[in-house]
Amino acid sequence: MSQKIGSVLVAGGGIGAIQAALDLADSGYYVYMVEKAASIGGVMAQLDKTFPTNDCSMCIMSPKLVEVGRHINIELITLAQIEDIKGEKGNFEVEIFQKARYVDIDKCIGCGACAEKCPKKVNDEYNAGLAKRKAAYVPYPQAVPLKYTLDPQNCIKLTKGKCGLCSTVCPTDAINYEDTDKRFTLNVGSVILSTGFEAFKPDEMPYNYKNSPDVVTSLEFERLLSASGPFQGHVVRLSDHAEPKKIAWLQCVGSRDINTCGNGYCSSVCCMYAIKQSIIAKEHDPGLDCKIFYMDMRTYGKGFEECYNQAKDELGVKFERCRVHSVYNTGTQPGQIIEYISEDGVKTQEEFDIVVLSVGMEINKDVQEKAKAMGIELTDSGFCKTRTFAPTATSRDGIYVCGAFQAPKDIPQTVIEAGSAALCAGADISEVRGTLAREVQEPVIKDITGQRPKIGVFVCHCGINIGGVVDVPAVAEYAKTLPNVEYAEDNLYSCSQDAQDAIAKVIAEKELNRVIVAACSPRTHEPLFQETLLAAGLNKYLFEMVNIRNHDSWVHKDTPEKATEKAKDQVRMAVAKAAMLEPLTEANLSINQHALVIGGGISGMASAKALADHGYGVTLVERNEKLGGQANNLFMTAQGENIPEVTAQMAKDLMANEKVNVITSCTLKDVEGFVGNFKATLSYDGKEEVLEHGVAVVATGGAEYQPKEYMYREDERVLTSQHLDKKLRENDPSLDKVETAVFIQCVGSREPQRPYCSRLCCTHTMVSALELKKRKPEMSIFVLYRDIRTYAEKEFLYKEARDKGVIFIRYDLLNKPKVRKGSEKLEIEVIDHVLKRPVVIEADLLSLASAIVPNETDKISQFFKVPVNDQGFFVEAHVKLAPSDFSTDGVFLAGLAHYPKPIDEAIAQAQAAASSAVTLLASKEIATSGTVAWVNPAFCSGCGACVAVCPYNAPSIRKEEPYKGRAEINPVLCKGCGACVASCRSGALHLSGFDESQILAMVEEA
Amino acid sequence: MGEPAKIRGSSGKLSEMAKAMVPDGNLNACLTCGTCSSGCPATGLMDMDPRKFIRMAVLGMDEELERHDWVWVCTMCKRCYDVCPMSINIPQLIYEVRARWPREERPKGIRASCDMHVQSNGGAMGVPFEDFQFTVEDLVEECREQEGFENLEAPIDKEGAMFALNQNSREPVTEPEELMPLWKILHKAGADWTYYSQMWGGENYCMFLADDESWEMIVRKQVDHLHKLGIKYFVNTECGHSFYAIYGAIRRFNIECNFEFISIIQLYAKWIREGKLQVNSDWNKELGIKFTVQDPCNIIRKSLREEMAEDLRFVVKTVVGEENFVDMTPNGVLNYCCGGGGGSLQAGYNDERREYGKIKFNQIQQTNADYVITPCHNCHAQVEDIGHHFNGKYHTVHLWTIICLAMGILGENERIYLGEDLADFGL
Amino acid sequence: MDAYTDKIKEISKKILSEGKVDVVIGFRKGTLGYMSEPYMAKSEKEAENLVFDCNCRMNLVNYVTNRKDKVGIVVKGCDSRNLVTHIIENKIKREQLYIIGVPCTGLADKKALLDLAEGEITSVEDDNETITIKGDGFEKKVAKSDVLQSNCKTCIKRNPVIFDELAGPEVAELEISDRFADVDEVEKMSADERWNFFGELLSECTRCYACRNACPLCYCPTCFVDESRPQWVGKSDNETDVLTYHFLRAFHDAGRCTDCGACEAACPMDIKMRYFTRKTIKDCVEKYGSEAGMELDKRPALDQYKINDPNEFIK
Amino acid sequence: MSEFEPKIITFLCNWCSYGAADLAGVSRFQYPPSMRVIRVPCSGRVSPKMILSAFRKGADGVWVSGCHPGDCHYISGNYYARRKFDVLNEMLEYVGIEKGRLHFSWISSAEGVKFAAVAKDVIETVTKLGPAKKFIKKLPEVA
Repeated sequence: MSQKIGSVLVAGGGIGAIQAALDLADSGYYVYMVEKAASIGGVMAQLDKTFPTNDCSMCIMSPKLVEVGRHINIELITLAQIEDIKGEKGNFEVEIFQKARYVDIDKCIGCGACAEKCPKKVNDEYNAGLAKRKAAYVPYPQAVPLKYTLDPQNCIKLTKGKCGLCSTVCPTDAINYEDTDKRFTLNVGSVILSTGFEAFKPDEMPYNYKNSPDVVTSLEFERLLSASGPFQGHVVRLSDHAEPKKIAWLQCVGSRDINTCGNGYCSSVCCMYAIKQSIIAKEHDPGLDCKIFYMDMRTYGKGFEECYNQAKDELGVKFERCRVHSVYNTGTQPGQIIEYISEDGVKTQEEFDIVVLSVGMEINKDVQEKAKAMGIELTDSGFCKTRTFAPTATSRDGIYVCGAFQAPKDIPQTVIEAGSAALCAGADISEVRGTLAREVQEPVIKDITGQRPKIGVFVCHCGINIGGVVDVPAVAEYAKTLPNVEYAEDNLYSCSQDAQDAIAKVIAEKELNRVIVAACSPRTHEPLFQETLLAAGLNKYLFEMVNIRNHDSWVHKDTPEKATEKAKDQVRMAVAKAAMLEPLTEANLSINQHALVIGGGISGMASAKALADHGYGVTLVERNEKLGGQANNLFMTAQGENIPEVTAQMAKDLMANEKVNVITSCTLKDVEGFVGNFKATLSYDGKEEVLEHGVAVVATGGAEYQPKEYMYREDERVLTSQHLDKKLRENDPSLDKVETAVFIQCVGSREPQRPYCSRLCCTHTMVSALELKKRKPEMSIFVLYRDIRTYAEKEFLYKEARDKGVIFIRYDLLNKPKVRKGSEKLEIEVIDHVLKRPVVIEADLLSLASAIVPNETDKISQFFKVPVNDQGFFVEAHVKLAPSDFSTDGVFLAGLAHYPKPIDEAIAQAQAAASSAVTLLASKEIATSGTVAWVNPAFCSGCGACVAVCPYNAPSIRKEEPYKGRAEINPVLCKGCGACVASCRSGALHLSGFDESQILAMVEEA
Repeated sequence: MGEPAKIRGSSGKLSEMAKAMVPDGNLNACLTCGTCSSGCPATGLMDMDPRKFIRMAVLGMDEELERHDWVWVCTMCKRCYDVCPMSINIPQLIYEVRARWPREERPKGIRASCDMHVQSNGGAMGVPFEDFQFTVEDLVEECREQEGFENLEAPIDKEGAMFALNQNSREPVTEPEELMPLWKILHKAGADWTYYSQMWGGENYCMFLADDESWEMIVRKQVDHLHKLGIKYFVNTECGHSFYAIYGAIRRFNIECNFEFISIIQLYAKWIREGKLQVNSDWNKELGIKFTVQDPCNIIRKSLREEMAEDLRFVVKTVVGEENFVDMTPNGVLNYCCGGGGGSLQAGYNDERREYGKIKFNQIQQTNADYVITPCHNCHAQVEDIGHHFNGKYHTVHLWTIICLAMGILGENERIYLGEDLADFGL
Repeated sequence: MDAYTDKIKEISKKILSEGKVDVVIGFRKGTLGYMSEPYMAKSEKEAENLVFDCNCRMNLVNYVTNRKDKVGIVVKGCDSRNLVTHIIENKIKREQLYIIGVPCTGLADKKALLDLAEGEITSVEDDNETITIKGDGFEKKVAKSDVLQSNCKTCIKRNPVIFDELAGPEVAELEISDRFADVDEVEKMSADERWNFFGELLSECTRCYACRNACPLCYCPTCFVDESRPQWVGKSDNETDVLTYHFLRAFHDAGRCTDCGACEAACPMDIKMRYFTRKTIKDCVEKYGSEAGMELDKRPALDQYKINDPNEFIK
Repeated sequence: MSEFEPKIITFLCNWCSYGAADLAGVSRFQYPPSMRVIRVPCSGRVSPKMILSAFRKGADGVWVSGCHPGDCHYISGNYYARRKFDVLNEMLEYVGIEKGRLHFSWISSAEGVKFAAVAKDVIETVTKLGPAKKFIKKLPEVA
């Protein structure tokens, strides 16, 4: 066996790849991130808002982008693709082909002079072709790396040998026309494929897309909606830039269609994004008429159904259940005509200003072919094949997959899988964890206590970016006149390596103990300068940055004198603050290396195993006698695995795992402490025991709702899905006698009292119905449904069920099926949705797809201070980007306790939760940030306002002396937002780095 | 809503039959998405639409369906099938249901035409070959009297000819002078062509009747005969269903051919491109008469698709001038059937046929065209009929008429479909 | 309200004797006939001194702040709401309290009484309908509604929201049609008029902090005006500093103030500082539907939020 | 037009509005140079004291900008801030500060355009009001 390598290659640069890379890099592995484009970000970077909460996509993503860009253990390889993978699990050789950038990434400072001068305009992919960019470009302003690229297809110099303007204006001589494509090999231990999807191209569809600019894809519309898009978020009809009055969305374009596009699967996300887009469009213009044409409304995720209901019932978005035949416009008129058949069967013609095609997801053909060539099995639709119980493992050992390459999915599911893939990729090489990851060298920091402030001010020209407008030398001269300023100078580029070295030298020579750089944005450059301070032996918090570029020279070009005034003012304000800066310490707190997993169902077991695979000790507590949870009651997965059998094997393996202590019939009595240092009181075998642990995974699961409707418990032929599973599992002879079986969907779900969709019941019903058909092909089977929600490739089960003769009849909430006892059989009456005629089915079996409800969550919620939603499901830290985390540090979430989900997704989430836990455990210590709140207890009144407003449970009221009854802040939990400080009436709370005194000093000098 | 119907699952005979007989015929696959009915001009007629039809079959409501008159109103234009996400061949299902009607109860107009065709061994109008031959010979004489056509020929059964022409019997029987423009075009293009004697009529009502046996027999006779003649191209003239009768039969009945089967429109386009047919739109520069064109479903959506639609537009634009051409929307493969297809002109459901045609009529009205060019007999008849019925002001013409008009070779007697504005033009 | 006195005594004696409390905080007759004063009864005997009448203007909740012992306390509706806020804000635990609730029919306005009096007032009697003012050589009867303290006219909760025992049957709550008429009046003025109005209002303020001292909400160890690091509000009677004091004090009470009127009653200069606090009450009610101290599990308005809170003022 | 150029103390949350100001710069959207920017971690960090101080100091206008509701980097900071700001804003107007001196906005880091537009709007409004005269603590003249 070859030697294992402690690094991982992550292919792709979208949110999945980012999450996987961060998880791995934070747990002690070196990560190569290989991205095809010039910068990372993927499709999420193009989105305006994200459903169902309408968060700004870029806002929530950009901190992650920056984190990747700065991570010491992530190496970004952009403009690159995998050519081949040789070797085996633990030791792969990956051949990489990297295209030339023609810009020296080390020299480029991202000033944009090249793009400004570049004469060649081309279609801007980031804006879905709706705007132009230059041939010298960064894909978008927040791009990571923020390094320019010459587009060789369009650059005049590279195509025709002329021009060369960019090279003449580049201040750092970064342009290199001689750059060449490269091939090289990377030696890694594991590989994760997160290559994402391509949006379906609707050119050949009968929707007038090719002919009219007013028919746009959803991605194009996303750019239209986006504030950073070509129309600054002002939605216009592209043909004449008029404001639209009516917009239509056509669903399933490039999905659920084996005829015109050949994509039989459901793309999983389009229903929600169409709703989101319609809501946002209506926000822009409340008078806008929005209509969504759809087949089945697939709002199956957490908060989705509520969002759908809100759009429909409160915001007036119209929903038309019809797939339209075609779209056309008449001659020279801009309006797009859609013909459809209304719900009551009337052929209708309606004109819209804009038609949005909700295009589905496809896997790039090239990616498909390469994957196949590397021995990675794909489904017929070109997605990466995985198995239920190993949801992110590809067919090739040691290579994992996450995101849309596995199946069409949304961001949270992608992030979950990224965690799962990272967990597995790391577990394969956990013995060599830390062998390749680099560690930050701890510099020697000078003690400045007792010293009077000696401030150094460095004012940057940024070439002509600042210097062209602001009188930089004058600002530097002015700085010298300010109190406490010991030294001031101007630099051409403060961020250049030589300037950094010079600053460090000056700090030493002049014995500076506070540093101010007046240059660009602290959001991008503060860490860089802080490193310079560290190199010079200064605490990094003794730094203040003044943004005289983005906030000054760039936006006040025409008033250079006033811009200079502003720069002086801002420098004066910074000097006032800097004089009050204190060195801040980042306290280290050791993390108990043991994990507690609460719940012994599939999710809990998978989490426990995942943690043990990484070498951590785990205690798994289960309240029942037996492990397995709901899985014990099920029969078969969509892929045909016998669930109880696999579950039993999982349980057996776990019991045998020496890293895992399984305690059944156990209840949790109490939990104290916080991240890294929890103490849980366990009660079992008639005794109580205190377990110390550093992290906890909450996997308390859910159960089947016990229906009160449809004669359940009144007639033994009426079963729930799980009850039918039992009969199937036990080969119950009564099933052989069934001539007609009926399934009713949404029993207890999507009702006013339980508005969410239970997500898995449609698929469950398909599997059960197909099994019945397999056992007895002549059996008549009817499924009474509201919307079929067999998302992604589960759609093929729906198709197969139809093909095999299962008949689907849709009902609505106002006309639910009626069940009664007939003379011999059960009689089920329902109105056929096409014929609008009542029909009666005489059945021998009625299976109710009953809702999934969460198990009791109150206690856990109290113990860990984690929130629960109206329906009793736990609320994750962030719907999109932290779906398996809690906002309480050190506590993680998986399985049905989060939301109903099928087994593969539960396992993925369990592994993702474990992955998050591993990143914490692997760091062994939590370094608190310097920027945290603290309490001056003498001033504290103990009113608890701070406790109330903090979402992270950082403040608490001291229970013991000294200062009993006064507040204290746990710096480990504090994120430094300052909400508590602003809420404190008595002046007891302070925020280091942004203290009231410091800010008031700035105000005073403004 | 009435009494609830008891339904059984997957036991409907029609549904089972469709699975066995119709390629793409698993009706169960239907998503009830409504795409078909959204795009179907027959939706709502007789309270039926394609989705409903399939649904009833799926639910086993065979009794109601088997004798539903709607099957004769549907023109099998395939606008539904073209975009059905589950690729369910609804028109073919309609055909199979037509076939399940007792033959004697199928619409008399269609049945009689089929019977006539079979009996006469010629065409649907029952005219024997001899009469056809006489008409042709007689007209050739008349034609040769015109300047420039002294050497015009219209041979029948000429062995080894490059092209064999599939002539709808309507012209020779009811308006023989309409034959001449086509001949002139062929002559001008220098084509080596021939008619043929066996089953000489191009039409095929047996197809509409869903009489597989007769449909196949007619086409096989034609094909066998053409094989004997040794022609290279079998050319369908300006008629949609006659095109599809052969195009479809070759596929449905696996008829082997050693010639290529094409449409005359392809030849028009080819000859114009090659310069063999010298025609332009100068004549209409000042007149500015507006033309639109009807895309026959049978030769466009159902068979030759976009390429054919482009060829057709190329020819029309060349002849009438791009600026004087106004397209209908939608058009090409998405075009609406005029309502004259599928045998509906003979089926006897005239009210429904006209209501169906109302969509086409409105489409034409929207173009404001003076003339509708209909390179199809059924389209021609239907478009003309709905024009009269709904008081349209347009004229309906064959493409050959306009080509000849543009070339300045349209004879005095060859203008029955032209309006007053062009009645004497260029004479 | 004089009728409550006996019941208060009775309850107080009982809980003191049973050891349920270490002290009962209530009122006793003051040296001036029109002012009752806070009193801490530590024994059954001392409980005899307890009274309740329309001169009990101090908010007794002020006296329970941070107490460690067991306390009996006499509270009106408004005070009880302060008690709720006190419990929420960890100033006292519910278990420490035995609450004697007074269904209140309103206090008499001190100034109104003095205006009516024709000499030194020796006693003020209140039968809930009529107030009888007695003094040397005079006795005057006046309808209680005519001499109500202004905050009592717009009282929304006369009955205590929490109590262990009531000193009498609950009284009907007031029906108020125009609760914030005073604030509305000011809001109708122009910006400059308002500026001048408040300048006038505060012109007499000497920053004696009687208002702060009377307020149960002002329990900070160090008030913001006394902070020194940084000292951002001057301690002088500079008009901006005076305004800052009243302004920010009111802001600090936003969502917590029950309009008990103790501040104004305590002011030696008769400054109507409730113009400030009542504005915050109005906004918290109108914007967030939040009344201070009504429920033990609802923190003050500014410690909470709703996703759909008013957003129109934000661009 | 008057010569008056207001000084507007601007508190921008680090994650959204400061980013928006950065983006406005990247996009070279021009607006007048009246703002003096103070970066804060979150709009929830902005205390009434800071805003009062700015007015007391003589600022002609104050502008506070944070993340859109739901976008807060710290989950809920801006929701609490919103209540504080609303009540404070009401009170300031109530005591006679002219409407239009104090501004609040939600601007996401992707909304460079909005940032520039709001900046212009704030400056224009404050300029129209003229120099601040109220709530200013006049310091004794330094000799």
